[in-house]
Parts: sequence; structure tokens; C-alpha cells
Amino acid sequence: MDFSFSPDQQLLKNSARAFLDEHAKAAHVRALWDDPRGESETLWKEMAQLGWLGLALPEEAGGSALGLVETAILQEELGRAACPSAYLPTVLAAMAVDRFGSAAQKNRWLPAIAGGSARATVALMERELDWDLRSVQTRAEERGGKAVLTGVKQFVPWAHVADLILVPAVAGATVAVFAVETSAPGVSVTPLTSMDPGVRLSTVTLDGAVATEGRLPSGGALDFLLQRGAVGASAEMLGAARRCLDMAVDYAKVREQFGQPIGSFQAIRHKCAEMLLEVENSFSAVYYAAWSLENGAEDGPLAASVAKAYVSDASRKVCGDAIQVHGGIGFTWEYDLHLYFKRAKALEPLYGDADYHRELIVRRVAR
Amino acid sequence: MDFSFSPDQQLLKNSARAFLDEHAKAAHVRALWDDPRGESETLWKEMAQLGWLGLALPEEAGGSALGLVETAILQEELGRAACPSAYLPTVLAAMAVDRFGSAAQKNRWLPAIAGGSARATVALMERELDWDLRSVQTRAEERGGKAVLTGVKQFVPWAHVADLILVPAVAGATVAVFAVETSAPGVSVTPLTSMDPGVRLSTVTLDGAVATEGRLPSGGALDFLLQRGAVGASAEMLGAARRCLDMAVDYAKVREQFGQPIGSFQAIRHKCAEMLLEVENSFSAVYYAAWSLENGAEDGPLAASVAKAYVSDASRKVCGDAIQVHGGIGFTWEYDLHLYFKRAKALEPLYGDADYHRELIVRRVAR
Amino acid sequence: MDLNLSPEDRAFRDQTRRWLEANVPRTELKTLEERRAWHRTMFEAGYVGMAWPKEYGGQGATPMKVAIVADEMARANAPAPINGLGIGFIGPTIIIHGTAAQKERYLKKILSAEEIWCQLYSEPNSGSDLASLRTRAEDKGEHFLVNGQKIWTSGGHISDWGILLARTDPNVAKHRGISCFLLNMRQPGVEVRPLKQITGSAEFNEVFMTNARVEKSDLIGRLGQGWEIAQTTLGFERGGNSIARVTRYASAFERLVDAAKKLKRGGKPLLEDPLVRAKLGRVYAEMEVQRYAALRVLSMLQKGDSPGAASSITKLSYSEFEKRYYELCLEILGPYGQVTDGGLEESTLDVDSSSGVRSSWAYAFLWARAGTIYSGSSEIQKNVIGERVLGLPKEIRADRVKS
Amino acid sequence: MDLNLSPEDRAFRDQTRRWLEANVPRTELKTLEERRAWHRTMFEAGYVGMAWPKEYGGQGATPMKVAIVADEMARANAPAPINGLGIGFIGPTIIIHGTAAQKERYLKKILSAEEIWCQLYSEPNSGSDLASLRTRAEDKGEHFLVNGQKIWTSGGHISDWGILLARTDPNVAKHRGISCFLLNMRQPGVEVRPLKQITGSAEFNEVFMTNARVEKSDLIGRLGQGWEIAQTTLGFERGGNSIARVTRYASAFERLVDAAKKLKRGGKPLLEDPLVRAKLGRVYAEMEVQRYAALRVLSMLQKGDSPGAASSITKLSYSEFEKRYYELCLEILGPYGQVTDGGLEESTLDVDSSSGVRSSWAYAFLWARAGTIYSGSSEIQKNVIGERVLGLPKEIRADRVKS
Repeated sequence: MDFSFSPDQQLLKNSARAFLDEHAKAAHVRALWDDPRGESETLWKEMAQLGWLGLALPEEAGGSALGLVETAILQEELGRAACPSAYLPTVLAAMAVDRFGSAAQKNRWLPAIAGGSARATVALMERELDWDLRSVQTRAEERGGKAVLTGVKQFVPWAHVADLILVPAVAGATVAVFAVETSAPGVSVTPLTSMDPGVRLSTVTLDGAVATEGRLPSGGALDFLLQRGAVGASAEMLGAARRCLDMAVDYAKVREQFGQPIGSFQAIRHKCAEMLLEVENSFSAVYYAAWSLENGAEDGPLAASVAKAYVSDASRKVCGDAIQVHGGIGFTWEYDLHLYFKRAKALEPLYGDADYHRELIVRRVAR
Repeated sequence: MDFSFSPDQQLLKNSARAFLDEHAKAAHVRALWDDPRGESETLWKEMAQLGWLGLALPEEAGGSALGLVETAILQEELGRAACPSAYLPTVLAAMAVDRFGSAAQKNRWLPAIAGGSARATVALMERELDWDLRSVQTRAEERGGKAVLTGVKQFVPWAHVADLILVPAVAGATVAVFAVETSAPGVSVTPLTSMDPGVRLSTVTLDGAVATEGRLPSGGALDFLLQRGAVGASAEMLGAARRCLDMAVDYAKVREQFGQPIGSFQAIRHKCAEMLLEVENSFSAVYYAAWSLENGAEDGPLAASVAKAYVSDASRKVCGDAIQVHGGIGFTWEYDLHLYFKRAKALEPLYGDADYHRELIVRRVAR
Repeated sequence: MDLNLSPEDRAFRDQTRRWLEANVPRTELKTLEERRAWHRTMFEAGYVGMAWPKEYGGQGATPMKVAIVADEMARANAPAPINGLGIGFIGPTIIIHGTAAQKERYLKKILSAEEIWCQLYSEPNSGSDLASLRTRAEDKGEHFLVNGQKIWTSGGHISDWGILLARTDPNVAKHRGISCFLLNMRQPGVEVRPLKQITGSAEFNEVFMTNARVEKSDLIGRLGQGWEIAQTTLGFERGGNSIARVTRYASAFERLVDAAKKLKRGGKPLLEDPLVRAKLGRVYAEMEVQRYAALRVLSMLQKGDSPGAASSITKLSYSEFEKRYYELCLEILGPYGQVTDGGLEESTLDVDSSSGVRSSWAYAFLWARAGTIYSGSSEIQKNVIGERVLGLPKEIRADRVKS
Repeated sequence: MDLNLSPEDRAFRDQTRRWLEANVPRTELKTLEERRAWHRTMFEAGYVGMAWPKEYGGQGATPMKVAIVADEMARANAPAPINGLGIGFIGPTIIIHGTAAQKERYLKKILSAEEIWCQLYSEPNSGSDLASLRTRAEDKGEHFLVNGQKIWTSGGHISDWGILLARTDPNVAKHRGISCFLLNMRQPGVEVRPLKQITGSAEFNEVFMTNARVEKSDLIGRLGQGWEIAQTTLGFERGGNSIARVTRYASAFERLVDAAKKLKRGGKPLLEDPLVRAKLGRVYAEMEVQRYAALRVLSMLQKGDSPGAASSITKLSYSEFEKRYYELCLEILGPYGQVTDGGLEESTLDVDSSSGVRSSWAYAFLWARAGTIYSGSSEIQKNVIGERVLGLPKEIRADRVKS
């Protein structure tokens, strides 16, 4: 039993940190916040070259055949940088295609995604504030061997830059997940403006949009997306929280009031201690879940819900307390703290909020 | 608009404090904890002489025709002393008889209660963990003009010393409240042992017990009992919390660690400040509710639920934090803190817990 | 104890309500001139500076009447009169500590908003520890020369005058070297820059003073009395607005319930979701308690007792509540609560944030983070409560150890 | 990262589980002799003092094996071996700091529980501030004479020996004047009184020492080395039991779910009440995170890294969780959760409190209050984390200012 990173995993983490410190500085993030597209093509291509996009994809697709732990490591670092990028939904969709997709779908998408020429996303919500199967209203009708989709998806991350969207839809008695190209007729994407411009969300309207050949099987695929999406979001929230903690601690060491560093006041030091506790527990939750899902452990799905439920609350507390520790300066736009605060906040209600995952937990453990 | 006590009210508070400091010392409370009966006949008689038992009853019944604010003042002081006594359920039942009872019932009970020769209580719970009308299973059947009751009531406070129990029961289409004498055949009372021996609870089994002539009208009487019981319990919890706060602050002033009084450490001083905040807010909630109910203000019932919902949580936090401020000594049986801690805890789930009252609030404000 | 409004106050409330219904501008006030005009209308109707003594153009109104007007304005969603700081505490400061000439020169124009005022207290390095401020005011014989930087100045960009704390004697203990001045903002030595918040808008300014000039006649009180003056006046108004504040929370709550009716989960409105109901019940209970507490403070003020250090309890209580409140709102609304533009109608619910700005849930949520920081952070309030209300021993602090 | 048990550890776990199934006493152990007998059975099976080096009768077992045994015992609800403190850290202390003679004299009898040990550290006036302890040990030539009072001594009434911290030099800085001794509890000068808790039972004792005698040969380490010794050994075992602790939480959770199935509201089991479900989900998530965190610490110990000051995070985390946990249990169970005797079957649910005592919800709830106080209160843990883990500047404290 070994809960620590392997040398390779540590290496990956360090290089990711170094890369993002250089290419995803707060200044870059702010520039992308103001950018209509909201993400950087250059950065995306560099991620592809670094092998990040194919990290968990098979070698024949140009990937590195690594797993969720490595993916979570990158997601934590991306969250730490509040990096605006379609990384999370893209790799999530890619893993689903790899797991459930047809040969044609794999050939069409996996190399393109690993190579950085395609982006993808998943449409897990509709108008209802719900992540449950029951909330899927979008319908898929069979027409001439093709699935034709009609419905509206809400809060689809990075849909406006995605080439492929995985769309859960009611197909007869079951809910299946379909692959829709954004270029297909009948697909329209309307971007929203949200508190964190680093996570761009859109409303996706499907008006008789034709899905690509083949479908991802029901239930399983949706659970897969929700569970791995939850772990990915938790990893990003963890990164954002860790960044806020680091900034708060550094500030508390140098900022002086009443003739002493504020970190020497119990009110501040104890707050920082509580923040560290939450960050460390969040780390345990994220990587336990990533490892368990990857290795098909019995409690993998449970651990995914535990991580999202726990880290959603923990990162909110940590990032909020960091503002309080900073005082006024932490409330200013020029200071970078809010970039990470808002990133954690943006991910709280995505891929299932804490309440929903707590309900999933009870469904699993209290029958 | 005047939110402060009148001179008479302040006088009542001061005399109650003085009386209980003398006659309900911690030593007395501990003695009553070990007493099989759990309360003091002498103390009860003295309360009667002081006019406490008839405080809110009409003069013709030997009462003082005062109101809920005065009653809450006494209940706060009783809570502050963690005084083991049937005061709360007795005056609650008496007020209901006064408001809803027949002339015969009033003549039979009010002077006896005001004079200290009778005790009463209310049976608001059954086997279900619920305070709602819907949970009432006890049935009342009409036999020869008399109501015959069958059912089991749970957690009835001080039933083992009560002469009269107010019992909600299903009578045809509605739920009415009946008055049952504990001496009546078919009434059996089984005491429980609970965390706070200062609030004695019993299971009351009604096996064809004949109610006294007359019934208290449906709905209204049950709401009346729940609302006024909630305010009374909140007042007691407030008193217990205030006592815990006072003890914590006094201790923090004198207890030294690391060469200085612990109250000079922010961790302790800030905790005490938060405790004071909760106590002050609880005070506002209790007396606003008492005054509003007494004066038939439109938001009286709402305020009663607000008080119970707020003070249940607040007193739990305050009493718990007081133990933490004290450290080890606060965890010992010999130290008195736990008397008040347990009193607040015992009242949390009585007369509707915080969750139930929050639900009642939403029913009132969000239609 | 009697929580009813007196007949007189009830009549005043009804009359105020009628007046507001008749006079509140139907459209949002955009320009400074429009806001000045609205201010003048309220002033002429006697709703501005009511608490001021008659001899200075006020009406010596009771705290209750003042609170009633603030509350009715919140209820009617009326724009605040401009020059709030000038009327709320700068004018009163001049009334208490100013010279006859100063009163003559400034008070009338504060009331009429002919001249708008701001506060120049906080500095980048003096947040909680205000007494450590560094802005210098040098005595140049017939005037003072001011150099330094101030921050968190609201309305700085539209202000004609500012009340300034500056150090006049660097050689005495830090509290004792501070003096209080009236600074003309309309001079070359004063530069005002907007300070953008995490909300994305700039409710505050930074003010840079480079050889700015203050007339000798614009010193308030004695040299070195600045700290004392700031202390006596910082407390002004706290409590007075708290009823109105709760009324604003309540109108946000109505909008929250509306949203909970429109948004659905499992085919049912969120309002029927027991978890949502539990959260609604929780915030409503806390909100009501804020209202009861505000009434209690008001009743104290009515009797002429000042809450004193206990006002720290009020500040701590509402600011921490407000933070929890909007966190719970965003919990309930999910991603809808974070959308600022382009979403469904559900996602563009207008609320009145406690900054008074009509805006999105996201704005109100972010703005609420300021409440536990400005004018004495929660940590400072807890220190005050512990020391001055509970009488706990002073903490051991570097600046105390040294002295 | 690999969270699977090694094949060897899995085999060891299965074997341990089988052994416990076969050997755990079916009836509650009442007398000290019954407990000694069970201890001996476990000792002979090699499940006691596993972590001790082979030369002292242990097996130098890995932290994982030690944790597996603790975990399986919790799972099997097995009574703890007696003499936990002696085996957990007093023995190891003697192994590290003791003389050959001391090892020879004491270690074997600790393992076999022939002699039972307790810890004599805390004093009424030295809780968080242990270094201020006042118990004196005077050098009388060929022995020491001990006078003073100790508190929070668990198992004091059944102990034959105690490890004692006492002041041997009042004239040096407070940490440096303390020495560590082995005290014979079976002598006239030592009086042990039970210390009743708010739980109503007495898990601890007070120990009064009046001219108690300690042989020179029973000084551990050097004179004045006591504080250092206490520091090195206080950390022992923390983390080692944390998996087992979570397993006990989990068995309490199962009982909570059983209760939520039996108790009803609105005609339905509590388990179907969404608010109850939300609370169950919350505690279960937190409980699992405690388990993950415990595995992380264990994996660190496996590698021979000591968590050091970071073990304060573990202590703070589980003790604060346990408090929230049982508060939530009582919230869910309402008055049923507070009944200690005579209620319905629902109201007499047995749980294993973390004190190891099989008892009521009320007991577990009350006992949980001790967790954030003993062996370093939460406030102390946060100080340690802030200073030693986060590297925040030391706080300014009277005892530091003076020195």
C-alpha cells in the first residue's frame, strides 16, 4: 500500500507546475478572461505536445496509456493556475469514447484529441437543476439508421470551442449517450457569461441534430462521465484551494499589523491551520477516488462522490477564508486571489453538486 | 417601540435569579438528578407562593394575568439554573386549558395549578419522530358521551408527576386535544432515563383511558401548544447558554496557561465573542417571539418557529464551546458546566426540533 | 417591552410610504445630476439629515424616524440620497468637533449635496491597524502640506471634500500623533483612481495626495486629537441602517423564492425540494433574528443609550450572516446563480445587493465578502467584543509589549 | 501510488480475521483477571507489542501489520488488550531511553501485562501548558521523594507502575527542570481516586503523590531530560490506530442506518427523509475522508517517514469530525438518541464509542467532547500546525516575552 506519487507521477507534477508557472501566469489568465474565445490555441497545442491531452488514451491513438491519477495531477495543477482551458471536458469525453465508443468513433476522435486538433465536451445538464438520469428530456429518434437529437442542454463547458459533444438523450426506454459534432446542422451554441470567465459555459440547442454513427451504451456511460467528471472537478478545486492557502500563508508571514506579522495572531494562524486541514483531506479524497476508479476498486464510484461532496465544501471554505486572511487587498480585482476563488466556485455546481453526490453516497451505502 | 424589560419585568427577573441562586444551586440540581422523583415538592410549593405557576393565568383562578414575556423571563432563569421542574409543561398546559378549555376544566385545574397542588403536561410526540398532526395515531372514541383514548405517547415531560396530561388524539376527521387525568384507569406511565435527568421523560400508554368532560378544539390547540412550548423551551435553552457563556468568560479571565490568562489568547477570546453573539441573538429571538405571540401579532407563530430553530442551534454551539474553553475540567462530572450543557441538549428535540420548525417557517413565508 | 410602533411613528411610516410611492424615480438614476436632483427632492421633503439638530438644518428626528425612512426606502427600492457619508457622519463630526466658522462654511452644503464628501482614513498598510497610518500633514505656517495615499475611499471620484486623518507628529505614540482635517479634493495635489473589486466594478477609490494643501482653518479639533475624533464618529449610524439592511435581505429572499418556484428538479419546483426548504428555512430564521436584533438596538438608541462597543456585535452578526446568506443562495441556485449574462430568465434574477446596487446573484455573493472586512474585520470586532464587552484580558501584542 | 494491500498483508489480514473469529471472547470481559487472560491469549498469538523490536519480545512488525490488527479487532469488536499505554508508548520509551537494567526489569512484564502501566503527565494547572507542571521530585541521596498531583490518568486504579514527569530543578527555565521517572504505584505515598466524567463514568483518575519514593535506578534518561523524552514519545502510535478508529465510526454508522430504518416520520422510515439522507451523506463522506487520510499517514509510516508535526492535522481532523459526527447522530435520532435507559428498542441502540466502551448514543456523543481537549486541544494542534507545518511566525506570548 503506497499513497504517495511514484517518481514518474512526481515528475509529471513538477513539470506541469513549471510549465503552467511559465505559460499560465495570472497575467495570461486575465488576458484569456477578456478574450472572446476564452482559451488559447497555442497553449492547447503545447498541452498536446506535452502529451497531456492523450495522457489517458491508448498508445495506438497517440496517447500515453496512463490513468486517472496522472490526469488528476494535471487537473490539480490546472486548477492551481486557474488556467482557462477545455482540458477537463475534453479528456473526460475522450476517456468515454475510448471506453464505450465504436471503432469508428475512436478512430475519428481519439488521435485528433490527443494531437490537439480537436476539443470535446459533455452535456450533463438540461433546464432542470439536476444531474440525475430522470432529468434528461432530450430525445433521440431513429431516422434511417441515424439518431436524430432534439432538446436543450444547459451549462455545457467550452461547447463554443468543442468539435464534439457527448449528449445523453432518451432513446426509447433508456437514456443513451450520443456523440454530436458541433458542426452538424441543427446544433447551435449560445455562450453565457458567468462569474468565472475561465470556465466558459454555453447553452446547446439540438434541433434535429444528427448524431455520429454509433452510440455509447446507456446508464454506464452517464455514470462514467459523472464520476470521472466529479473527480476531475475535485482535482481542479483542490488545486485552486491549495493556491489560495499558499497565498494566504505567504501573506500572513509578511503582512504586519499592530507591529507584528498577522500570521502570529491566533485568529489568522488557526484559520490557516484549518485551511491546511481541508486541503490535505481534499488531497486524500481526490487521489483515493482517482486511483480507485482507475483500478476498478469496488468503492471507486463511492469515492468519486465522496471527493466531489467533500472538496466542493472544503475548497469553498479555504478560498473564502483566504480572502478573509488577506483583508481588503484580497477583495481587489488587481490581486490574483479571486482568480482561484472563482475557479473553485465555478466547479462547485458542475458534475453534480455536493448535495447530489451526498444523495448518491447514501444510495450506495444505506440500502 | 421598546424592546427592553419594564421595571416590573426586570424586578421579576432579578427576584427569580435571587430565588434560584438560593434554592436551585447546582448542589440541589445534582440531588434532584439522583432523586427517583426528580423534582422537589418544596420548591414547587415555593414557586406557587411566588406566583410563578399562575403567572399567566387569570386572577379569578388565583393567577397574576401576566403574559408570555414574564413566563419566558422565568423560563430563562430556570434554564440558567438547569432547575429540574415540571414548570414548562405545567404552565403550557394551563395556558391551553385557560384558552381552550371548558368552564368545568378551568375550574377543576387552573386554581389547583396556580396554587401548586397540581402539575400538568402535554403529550406532543408518539412513536414516530415527528411533531406534525399527521403523526398522531392515538384514537379517541365516543362512548356514552365520554371520549375514550387509546394509544401510546412518547417522551412526555414529567408525566410521572403530572396530574393532568393534554393528549392530542384523532377524533373522527380531526385531531383534538383531550384532557386526561393520570389517575384515570387505563393510563400507565413508564419513566425513561435520559441524558439530562433534569428533564424527566416518560412513555404514556392510554388503554381505553376516559378523558375528562369537554375537549380542546382541534388544530388550534395543538398549534398553540407547539408554538408556546417552542418559545418556552427556547427561553430555557437561552438561560442555559447564558450560564455556560458566563462560566466560560469567568474561567477565561482567571485560568492561566503559558503565563497568561487564556482569555488573552485570540482563540479563546474570539470563541467567547461568538458565544456572546449567539446568546444576544437568542435573547432577541426568544423575547420577540414571546411578545408577538402574547400580543397576537401576525408574525407571532412565525417568530415562535424562528426562535426554536435559531436557539436550538445557538445554544448547542454556545454550551459546547463553553466545554472547549474550559478544557479538561469542563469535561468532569464535579464541575457544573455539564448541567447546563445537558439541559440545552435535552430541549433541542422537544416541542419540535430545528429542522421541523425551519419547515414550518418555509410553509409560512414561501407559498 | 412593547414592540408596537407608537401611533405617531406608524403615522409617520404611512406618510413616508405614501410620499415614496409618489416620488421614487421610476427609472434608474444614471448621471450625477439625476442623483443630485433626487437628493434635493428628498431633502426638501425633509428626509435627508433628519437626525441633525434643527439649528443646522436637520430636524432632530428620533432614531426610530430615521430608521423608518431608511426602511421604507429599502422597501420601495428607492435610490439612496447622494452624499451618504457626509450626512451620516462627516456632518455630525463637524457639528460635534467643528468651529463655528467650519459649521457655517460646510454643513448646509452637505445637506443639500451641493458639496459631496468622502472619507480618507484607511491606508494600504493600515487596515485593521488604522492608528499606524503614514499620511503626513506638515505645518507650513499658514497651511498644512499633505503627502500620502488613502484607499477604500467610496465616492472619491465624485467628492468635493474629504475628511482626512493624517500624522502631524511622528514623535509621539502612534495614536497621539494623528490629526483630523477637511481636505479640498478639487486641487492638483489630489489624484483619485478607481479601485476595481472582485465584483468587477469599482465601488471604491484610491486617493493619492502629493503636496496637497489644507488650510489651517480646516483642522478639526486640536492637533493630535484626530484619533479621538475618529473613534467618536466611527460609531455613528451603525444600527441606524440595520432595519433597512434586513429589509433588503428580505426582498432578496422573495426573489430567491421566486427562483425556487421557477427552477425545477425531478419535475418539481425547487421550492418543493426538502433540502432547498431546509436551507430557505435556515436563512429566513437567521434573517428574522437579524431584524429582531436591529429592533433591539433601535429601541436602545431611542432611549438615548448608545450601544457602544456592543455595536461590534451588530456588525459581526450581520456581516457574517450576509456571507452565509448569499453562499446559501448560490448553493440553491447552482450554476444559475453564477451566470451574469446571457442565461435563461431564471439565471438573470435581479437582487439588491447590500451595496445597494441592483445586480446579479453573483455580484451580491461577491460583494458580501467585503462585509466581514471593511470598517473593522470580523477578527477586530471579536477582539473588541472580547475586551470591551466581555472584559476579557487584553491580548499580548508587539505594539503593547514595546510601549 | 498503489492503494492495494500487498499479498503478504492481505494474507496476514485474513489470518488475523480468522484468528479473531475463533478467539474473541463471546461475553463481555468484566473482571481485571478476565481482561488479563484475554491479553495473554493475544500476546501468545503474537498480536501484542508487534511493533517492538524482536530482542525485547516484539516482532518488529510493520506499521501496516500493526494497523491491520487494530483494524480487524475493531471490525470484530474485540476487547482491547489491557496495558495499552505500556505497550503503546511506555515500553517504547524505555526501549529508547532506558538503561539495560530498566529494560531487563520492565519490558517483559509490560508485554505480558503482568504489570500494568499508566501515564502521569498532566496536572490540574498544567493542561495545554504541560511544561508548567509542579510535581516535585527531590533528590534524597539514594532515592527521589515525589510530591504533587496528577490528573487524566487512565487506568490509574489498576496500574502497578506509572511513567512520571516531575520537576527536579525549579531554578532553570521551565522545560529544562523536568525529569522522567518510573513510579511504583503500589506504595503508601500514592493515592488514586476515580475522576468521573460528564459521561457519568470514570475513565480517568486523579493521582496524589505524598512523599512517594522513586529509586535512583528508576530515573529515565538524564536529570532534566524529561521534557525531551516526553516530546519524543508523545507522538508514538498517533496515526497507527486511525484506521481502526474509522472502522469503529463505520460500525456506528451501520447502527445509525439501522435506527433510521426503524424510526419513522410521516409514516415512512427516517432513511427516506431527504434531510436525514443529506446528513447521513455528509457524515459518511467525512468519515471516508478520515479513512483515506489515515491510509495516507499509514503509507508514510510504512516508508519509515514519521509524520512529525503533521500528525497534529490527523488529531485535529478526527477529533473535530467525531464531535460533528455524534452531534449529527443525535440530530437524526432526536430524543431517541438521548435516552440511556427504559426507552423503546429504537432508543437503546448499542454503539461503540471511540472510548471503546459499548454504550448508548448519548455516551458516545458526550465522550466525543473529550477528543478535542485531551492530548493537545484543538487550539494547541492549530498552533502546532501554524508554526511547525506552515512556518507561520511564533505568537507573542507572556512566557516568551519574559524570557
